[in-house]
Amino acid sequence: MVNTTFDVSKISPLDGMVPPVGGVSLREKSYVGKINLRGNVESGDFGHIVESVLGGFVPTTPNTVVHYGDLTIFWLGPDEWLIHTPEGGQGDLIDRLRAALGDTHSAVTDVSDYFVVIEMRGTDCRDVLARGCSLDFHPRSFVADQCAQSHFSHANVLIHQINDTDFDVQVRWTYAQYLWGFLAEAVENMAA
Amino acid sequence: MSQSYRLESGGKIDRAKPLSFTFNGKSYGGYQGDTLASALIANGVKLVGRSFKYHRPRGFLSAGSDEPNAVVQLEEGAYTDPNTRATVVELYDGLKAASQNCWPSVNHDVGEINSLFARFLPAGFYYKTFMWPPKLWMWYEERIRHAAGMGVSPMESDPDKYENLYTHCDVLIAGGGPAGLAAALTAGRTGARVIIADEQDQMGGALLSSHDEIDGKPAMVWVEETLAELATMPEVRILPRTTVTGYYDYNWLTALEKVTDHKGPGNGGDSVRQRFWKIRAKQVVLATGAIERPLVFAENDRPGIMMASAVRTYINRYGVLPGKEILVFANNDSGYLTAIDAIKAGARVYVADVRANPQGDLVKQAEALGVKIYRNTAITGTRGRKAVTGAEVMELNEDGTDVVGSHYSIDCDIIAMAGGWNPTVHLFSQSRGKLRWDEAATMFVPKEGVAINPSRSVGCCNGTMNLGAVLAEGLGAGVRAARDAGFGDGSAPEAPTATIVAEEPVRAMWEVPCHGHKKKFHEFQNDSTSADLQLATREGMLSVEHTKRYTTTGMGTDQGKTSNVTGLGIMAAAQNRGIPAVGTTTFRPPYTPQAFGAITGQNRRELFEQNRTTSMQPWHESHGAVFEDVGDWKRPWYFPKPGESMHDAVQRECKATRDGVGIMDASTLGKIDIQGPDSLQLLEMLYTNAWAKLGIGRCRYGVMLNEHGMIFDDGVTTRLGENHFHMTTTTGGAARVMGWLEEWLQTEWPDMQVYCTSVTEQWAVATISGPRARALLSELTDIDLDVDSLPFMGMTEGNVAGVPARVYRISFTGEVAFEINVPQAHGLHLWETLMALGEKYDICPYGTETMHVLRAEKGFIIVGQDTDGTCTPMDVGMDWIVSKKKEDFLGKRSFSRSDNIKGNRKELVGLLTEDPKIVLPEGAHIAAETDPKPAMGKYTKAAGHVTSSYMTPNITGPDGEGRSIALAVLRNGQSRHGETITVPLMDGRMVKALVTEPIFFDKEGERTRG
Amino acid sequence: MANPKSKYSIFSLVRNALSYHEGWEAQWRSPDPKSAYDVVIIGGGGHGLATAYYLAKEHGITNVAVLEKGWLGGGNTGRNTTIVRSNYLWDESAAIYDHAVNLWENLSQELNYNVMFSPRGLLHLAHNVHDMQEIQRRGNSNFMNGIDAEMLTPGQCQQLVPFMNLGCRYPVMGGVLQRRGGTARHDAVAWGYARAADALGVDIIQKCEVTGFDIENGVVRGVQTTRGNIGAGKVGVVTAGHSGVTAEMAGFRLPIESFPLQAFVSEPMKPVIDVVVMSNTVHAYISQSDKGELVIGGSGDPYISYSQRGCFDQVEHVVGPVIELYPIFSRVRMMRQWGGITDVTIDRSPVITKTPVENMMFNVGWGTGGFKATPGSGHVFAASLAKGEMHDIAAPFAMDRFHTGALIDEAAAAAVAH
Amino acid sequence: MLTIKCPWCGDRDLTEFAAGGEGHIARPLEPATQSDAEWGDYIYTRKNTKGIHYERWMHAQGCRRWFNAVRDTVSDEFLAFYKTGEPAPKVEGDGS
Ligand SMILES: Cc1cc2nc3c(=O)[nH]c(=O)nc-3n(C[C@H](O)[C@H](O)[C@H](O)COP(=O)(O)OP(=O)(O)OC[C@H]3O[C@@H](n4cnc5c(N)ncnc54)[C@H](O)[C@@H]3O)c2cc1C
Ligand SMILES: NC(=O)c1ccc[n+]([C@@H]2O[C@H](COP(=O)([O-])OP(=O)(O)OC[C@H]3O[C@@H](n4cnc5c(N)ncnc54)[C@H](O)[C@@H]3O)[C@@H](O)[C@H]2O)c1
Ligand SMILES: Cc1cc2nc3c(=O)[nH]c(=O)nc-3n(C[C@H](O)[C@H](O)[C@H](O)COP(=O)(O)O)c2cc1C
Ligand SMILES: [Zn+2]
Repeated sequence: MVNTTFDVSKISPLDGMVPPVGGVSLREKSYVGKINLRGNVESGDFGHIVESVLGGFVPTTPNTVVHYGDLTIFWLGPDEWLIHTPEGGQGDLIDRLRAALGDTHSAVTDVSDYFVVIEMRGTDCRDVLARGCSLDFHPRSFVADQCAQSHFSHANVLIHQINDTDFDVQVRWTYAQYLWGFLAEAVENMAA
Repeated sequence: MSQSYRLESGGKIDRAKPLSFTFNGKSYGGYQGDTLASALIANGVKLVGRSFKYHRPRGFLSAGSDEPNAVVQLEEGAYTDPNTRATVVELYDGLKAASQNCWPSVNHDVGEINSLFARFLPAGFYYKTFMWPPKLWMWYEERIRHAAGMGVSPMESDPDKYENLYTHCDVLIAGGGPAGLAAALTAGRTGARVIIADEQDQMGGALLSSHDEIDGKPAMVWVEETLAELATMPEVRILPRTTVTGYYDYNWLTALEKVTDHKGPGNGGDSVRQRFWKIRAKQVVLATGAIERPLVFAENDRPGIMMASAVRTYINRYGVLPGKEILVFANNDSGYLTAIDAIKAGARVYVADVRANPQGDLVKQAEALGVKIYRNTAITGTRGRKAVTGAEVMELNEDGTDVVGSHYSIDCDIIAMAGGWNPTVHLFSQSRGKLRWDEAATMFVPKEGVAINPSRSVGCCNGTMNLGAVLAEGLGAGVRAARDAGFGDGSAPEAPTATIVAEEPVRAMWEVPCHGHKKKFHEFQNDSTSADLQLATREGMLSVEHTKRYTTTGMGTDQGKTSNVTGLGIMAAAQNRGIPAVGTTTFRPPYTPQAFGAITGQNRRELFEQNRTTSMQPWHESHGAVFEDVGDWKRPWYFPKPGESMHDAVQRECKATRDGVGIMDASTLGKIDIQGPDSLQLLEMLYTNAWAKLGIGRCRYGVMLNEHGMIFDDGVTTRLGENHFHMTTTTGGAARVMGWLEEWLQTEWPDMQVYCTSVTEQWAVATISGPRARALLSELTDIDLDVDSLPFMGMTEGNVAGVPARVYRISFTGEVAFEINVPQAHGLHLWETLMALGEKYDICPYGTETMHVLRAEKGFIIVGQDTDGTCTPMDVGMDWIVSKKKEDFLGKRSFSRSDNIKGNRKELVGLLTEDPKIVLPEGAHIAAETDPKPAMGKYTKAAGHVTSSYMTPNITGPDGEGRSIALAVLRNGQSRHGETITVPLMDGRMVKALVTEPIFFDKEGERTRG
Repeated sequence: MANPKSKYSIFSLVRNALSYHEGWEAQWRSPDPKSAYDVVIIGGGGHGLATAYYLAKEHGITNVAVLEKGWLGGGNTGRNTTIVRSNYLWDESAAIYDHAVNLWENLSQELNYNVMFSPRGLLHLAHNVHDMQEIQRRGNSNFMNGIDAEMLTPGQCQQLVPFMNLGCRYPVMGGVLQRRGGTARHDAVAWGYARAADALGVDIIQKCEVTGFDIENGVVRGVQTTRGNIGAGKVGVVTAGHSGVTAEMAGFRLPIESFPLQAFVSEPMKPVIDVVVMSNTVHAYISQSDKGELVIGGSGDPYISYSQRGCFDQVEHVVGPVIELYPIFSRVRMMRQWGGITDVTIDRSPVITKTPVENMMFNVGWGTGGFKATPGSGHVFAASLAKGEMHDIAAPFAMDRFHTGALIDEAAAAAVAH
Repeated sequence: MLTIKCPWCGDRDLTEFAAGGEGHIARPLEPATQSDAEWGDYIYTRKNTKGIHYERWMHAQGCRRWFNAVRDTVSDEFLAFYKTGEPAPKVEGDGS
């Protein structure tokens, strides 16, 4: 007998993590939809088909981010992008992308739960990031809507600068607690 | 007055802030601004420690990080720091320090007996003796080890925190003396990002100890003004108490900042103790100054024999006059600066100068102040056991190779050595820069750097000694470095005017002659003397590197900052060649020793490395799982019930799964999503078996080989669509396989139209297994689970527990099994639902151990356990998985290499011990012969080894209870089924076992397919 | 021509002390090269010097030159972490390394030079189930080969190193101890062999870089060097980090790449750790030298380089685990850090081999772990050179194994081989 | 610490990259026709050049692309970076 009334729950690895007290606040941006998109924008129709679905062209400048409506699109590689959608929006968008792309060589993959996004807010974000990441976050080198994949100590991360001060850091699910712990300690050490 | 050597006034100490501290248990007073060294000197303490080899009494040599002698054990217990240079420890209230390398005390050190035998302990003596009788060496060694070493290791965990961080800048300046500050100023003004670091607590470098003037004002006024201007520049970072320790390639440097050391243990609040900087600089300016050289004369190691510049620093910076009667021993003019300041501070001062007839400005000034000067004079011996009390001097012959005439004595309590200067070229050399020997100045100076490490050396570290020139060089280097980093036009402002004194040339005298065989030390910490260097030469150690290692010159905690160049001079003379021909030893990081804890920074304890866990982890934890480390994952190993041992738990889990239903968290398996028209072609190359006929919604097992033909991973891949596959890998192999795919696709087969995306964490996987698995699953899905709709090795999509899922009928246990994949965020929900609904089926959660037992019953291999990187699929009995039809796949060609086809390979078999209760240890070896009582060591060729071994309740022995089973690799094993072999165990037991095929349970596989 | 040397002993030390050590002779001469030698050994590291010594001592071939481009022992012999052990997995490796340990045990007396071989025990730690399987397999393999191995519980590991943090991130699950393993003084090994070889008439020629070979019809006739051409009846190449370069000169290539390997020492301290501890999973190994420094190493840099330095991230990778396992060393300071060039084969076993060139043999590819083999390697290589046929123990390490597939894969089962 | 220029992401720290060893080694098109020696050389034998070395890197913690580089293995100076598939540039000092 099939039980149909499941009380479906979701969890995040960051549930219950204690935010640090200091110059940067940490918060999880829960359940963002995430799609990994692969294709060749240099030949064939891929770029324009995707453009028609997303409402704009995927970013082709390495390590940049564009926004179309409620979608945010990150450059990950010359033929690879990440799309953030509002919670739950990924399913529909995947369907639409796949339908539009048809036989065009491409890959559209749901990675919503593969990654977790941590929002870092506050004036000390750059200094906190410097405690684990070898990139140069100086305003002359790293600006709003720039992104970069790198490592934060042992964790692979995708770092996105939101505005003059704030950053989002995306990390694999199983590294999220480690990264949070590291960021939190950095914030607290700086505050001490 | 307790601080009887303290001057009434002067110095940069704060007399309003008295501090108290203890040394060797005795209390002393000092002031804020003192170092431990200056405070001890103020209190008349001269004897601080004992030397490494001869345990000779040693005092203070320097006033900085070049100190080889005054090395103490700082603090106690968890906070203790061995080998700490007293000259760089900022004094704080309550400081505790003690002498090292002495017993029972520094005053009465039993080890001093070595000094009596010093004659028998020349360089390298231990290579020549302690060989007979051979048995005694380990006894001698223990004595040697106890005599050696210096400080004592902490024996408790370090209570302090550290952090390390990355930073980037346009111009990094190492050294905050006049050269560095000038460079910072002009670089900073261009708007470039500048970091200036100095190891001392205050910027100013040599100016902190001098009476120089800049633009007619005291030089420190210029320093204050410069710092004030720098403070207004937002892009300039000033880092005092920060030593640039390493200069690595591509202008990547490390620096250690002492954040709270100066406050004393436990007083840093929540702050980190030290901060380790990893700096990427576009341009580097080295302004590290120069280190004064000692003179190598007879008995020059007694406490009270110091560097002249250090004496001056103690007077001018710390307000301490180290002695009442000071004999300056000089070969150049800078010793006279000390003489002048000392006589002004009230000491009686003499100078012995090895130069024939020095008449420079400073000499005259000193003479005018009443300093008695002995020209053309050498010190030929000293007096005083625990502190110097006097010196013998004699006249030098014309070429300075000998002393002549009669000697006379000078009473003194300090001898201040001024032997010339060594530019601090350490960092430059670490950057692969080449040095040039400047014969006139008798110093190594930077010659040329290398392209990948652009730097400029300025000031004393560049051999520029005159303050005006130092400032000009600094100002110029700052703007030019900024320009090369993209800021400003490189034009420098005019340099301010500064004190200029005309100096006369130095007279190099690497070894000061004397009569008789007195010890002349060039390397104080390790007790290396000029005689040792000469002995090394005599013994054929002609390379500077040999001499270094034979005499241990420069191998102490100071790395020879004071000793190396004088050592070279003595070697050059012994070998009859010039110093450049001798060359230097290699400069290596760190510039000064740095705590391991600081290098590690935050990467310790919880943050040492990630603990990867799945979304079901909260349940596992709350249900008492014991975890196993698999790569960086923590996986449930078994789920003991209260009172159960591991064995009990595993037997219960094994049985419950075969009899009912077991559940395990399989989320950690690697998962790769593969899309594109050439996906199939890719799989055909990666796997040994054929994939073309795999239908949509069907799964297939495959093994992957490297090009050596050896198995390196395995897993099940499922066809989701015409051109869409879902690949699984082992938990530990996930990243490797993903990398493997990408490498081939991007570099060898770029025309293949395939994209691979890792989805490991996207999916949480609960595997339910056992005869009641289907019934359970049917309660939470409307997917048709009927054998025909979802057969073994089939996959379907649908809702499970209310969430979209993929259900794979894959089995690693040999039971009907469903691998239920749901998005990770729903993993816990899925698991809890299964557990709740499974209650009535007696569902049993099991861990990796039970999984291993169950798969072994079925003879399924674990890559990395039953294989080891030397196994082909044929070796593990999987000929069936190797396509004979495919022309090519990765690794195929290697099968036909001569060693692979020669036969006699090890092959996977099953083993059943004669005694069913004996579980063979994994790793035990199988004897090649069947001698019933073989001796250890006899089987130089073992015939194979046990790869997996377990007790299982599911296969019964003669007594109707469970028995042991094992998998093994055995030479020609596939043709040896039915044979009995012997496994000699390390405990001496000989275990007999029957060779079987490697499958023990449900050989026909009916249960799996059911 | 032999060069009799006065014996080293406590008596000679005392005797010389009376003459203020003016009487000691050179430990080895610095001769100019002769026009030709029966055997030319290229590479004055431990292995090359040992080869020359055993050629003279055991095979009576004394017309031998060792050519060293820099200073003898200045290659990896002078920069390694000095771990000696023979508990290797495969029979072929066990045979050669144990042959070496047997020679180590009397080497000081044999050479009349105290090489400070210190069999203080070598402990391998296991940090997970896979490690446990690995050390058990290796321990059993050693047991079968007559090599001492003791399996230890975590508690027994703790007894050996009381301050070890058993419960660290990768908890210590057990260990395997080889009591006959330990350390030796690296420099003394080079010097001791050099002195003893010199005494038997071997010419040790430093600052003499081989830049090419004279090969006629596939037979080597001599070597070209920075100090002129030197004729050679036979040539033994023992050039560690530069094995690729020397092979290229001889016209062939090897399955070898040269990677930086770094190590470092702490400041000296009174004895605190009495065994050598290796930990493959977390890639760190540690011992304490007789002088008192902690001697620490880890895994190599991943790119080839001939610069005798590496990148700092490798240092960080080693320091982290050291502090995790031994938290008491957090305040202890690193005193010096350096690098060497290790010639690494795919199966982490050496290449001791005849070559396409007649009368030329190579003994290279010892990678990150050949110090411990020095006496054994020199011994079997000398025999091979003398007889023109590979010694039984050396034979499996021939370079044709990379064509036949008969690798001796020490990398396959264990992660590192130091 | 080497700085490596990913053709897409620009200068990054060595720590973001995986080293791929010698570059431009093509897998034999027909392995079956290779002798044991040829095959062995393809899998195991490397130039191991002291001097100018053509090699592969992968931006492992960045865009995950493979690319090629030319480096002097003595000075560790990178002389060129180029994308996979592009011909190797000729650099000064390369005798080969
Ligand atoms: C950091 C580090 C740690 C290590 N730790 C250990 C350890 O703990 N245990 C262990 O067993 N092993 C260890 N090893 C490995 C070990 O050091 C080496 O395997 C071993 O020392 C090699 O000895 P060798 O005599 O063959 O080579 P080397 O000592 O390197 O001698 C080779 C010599 O050949 C010379 N040469 C090269 N080319 C020419 C030429 N063209 N002409 C003339 N001369 C030439 C070189 O200058 C060099 O002196 C370590 C290595 C390193 C770098
Ligand atoms: N009469 C002489 O022969 C003579 C000799 C020496 C110095 N001087 C005078 O000394 C001054 C030299 O100025 P300068 O700026 O070249 O040198 P400096 O000695 O004034 O400054 C060098 C600074 O670098 C710091 N330092 C050294 N190594 C460091 C490292 N690795 N990390 C961080 N900091 C480090 C030192 O603590 C010091 O403060 C001039 O005034 C000069 O006249 C004269
Ligand atoms: C086992 C061992 C112990 C060492 N101990 C010391 C030491 O006590 N002091 C020191 O300065 N260097 C020590 N070194 C390092 C050497 O000084 C030197 O760095 C190393 O031999 C490499 O040579 P290089 O730096 O000249 O290239 C030691 C090296 C080894 C291999
Ligand atoms: Zn990139």
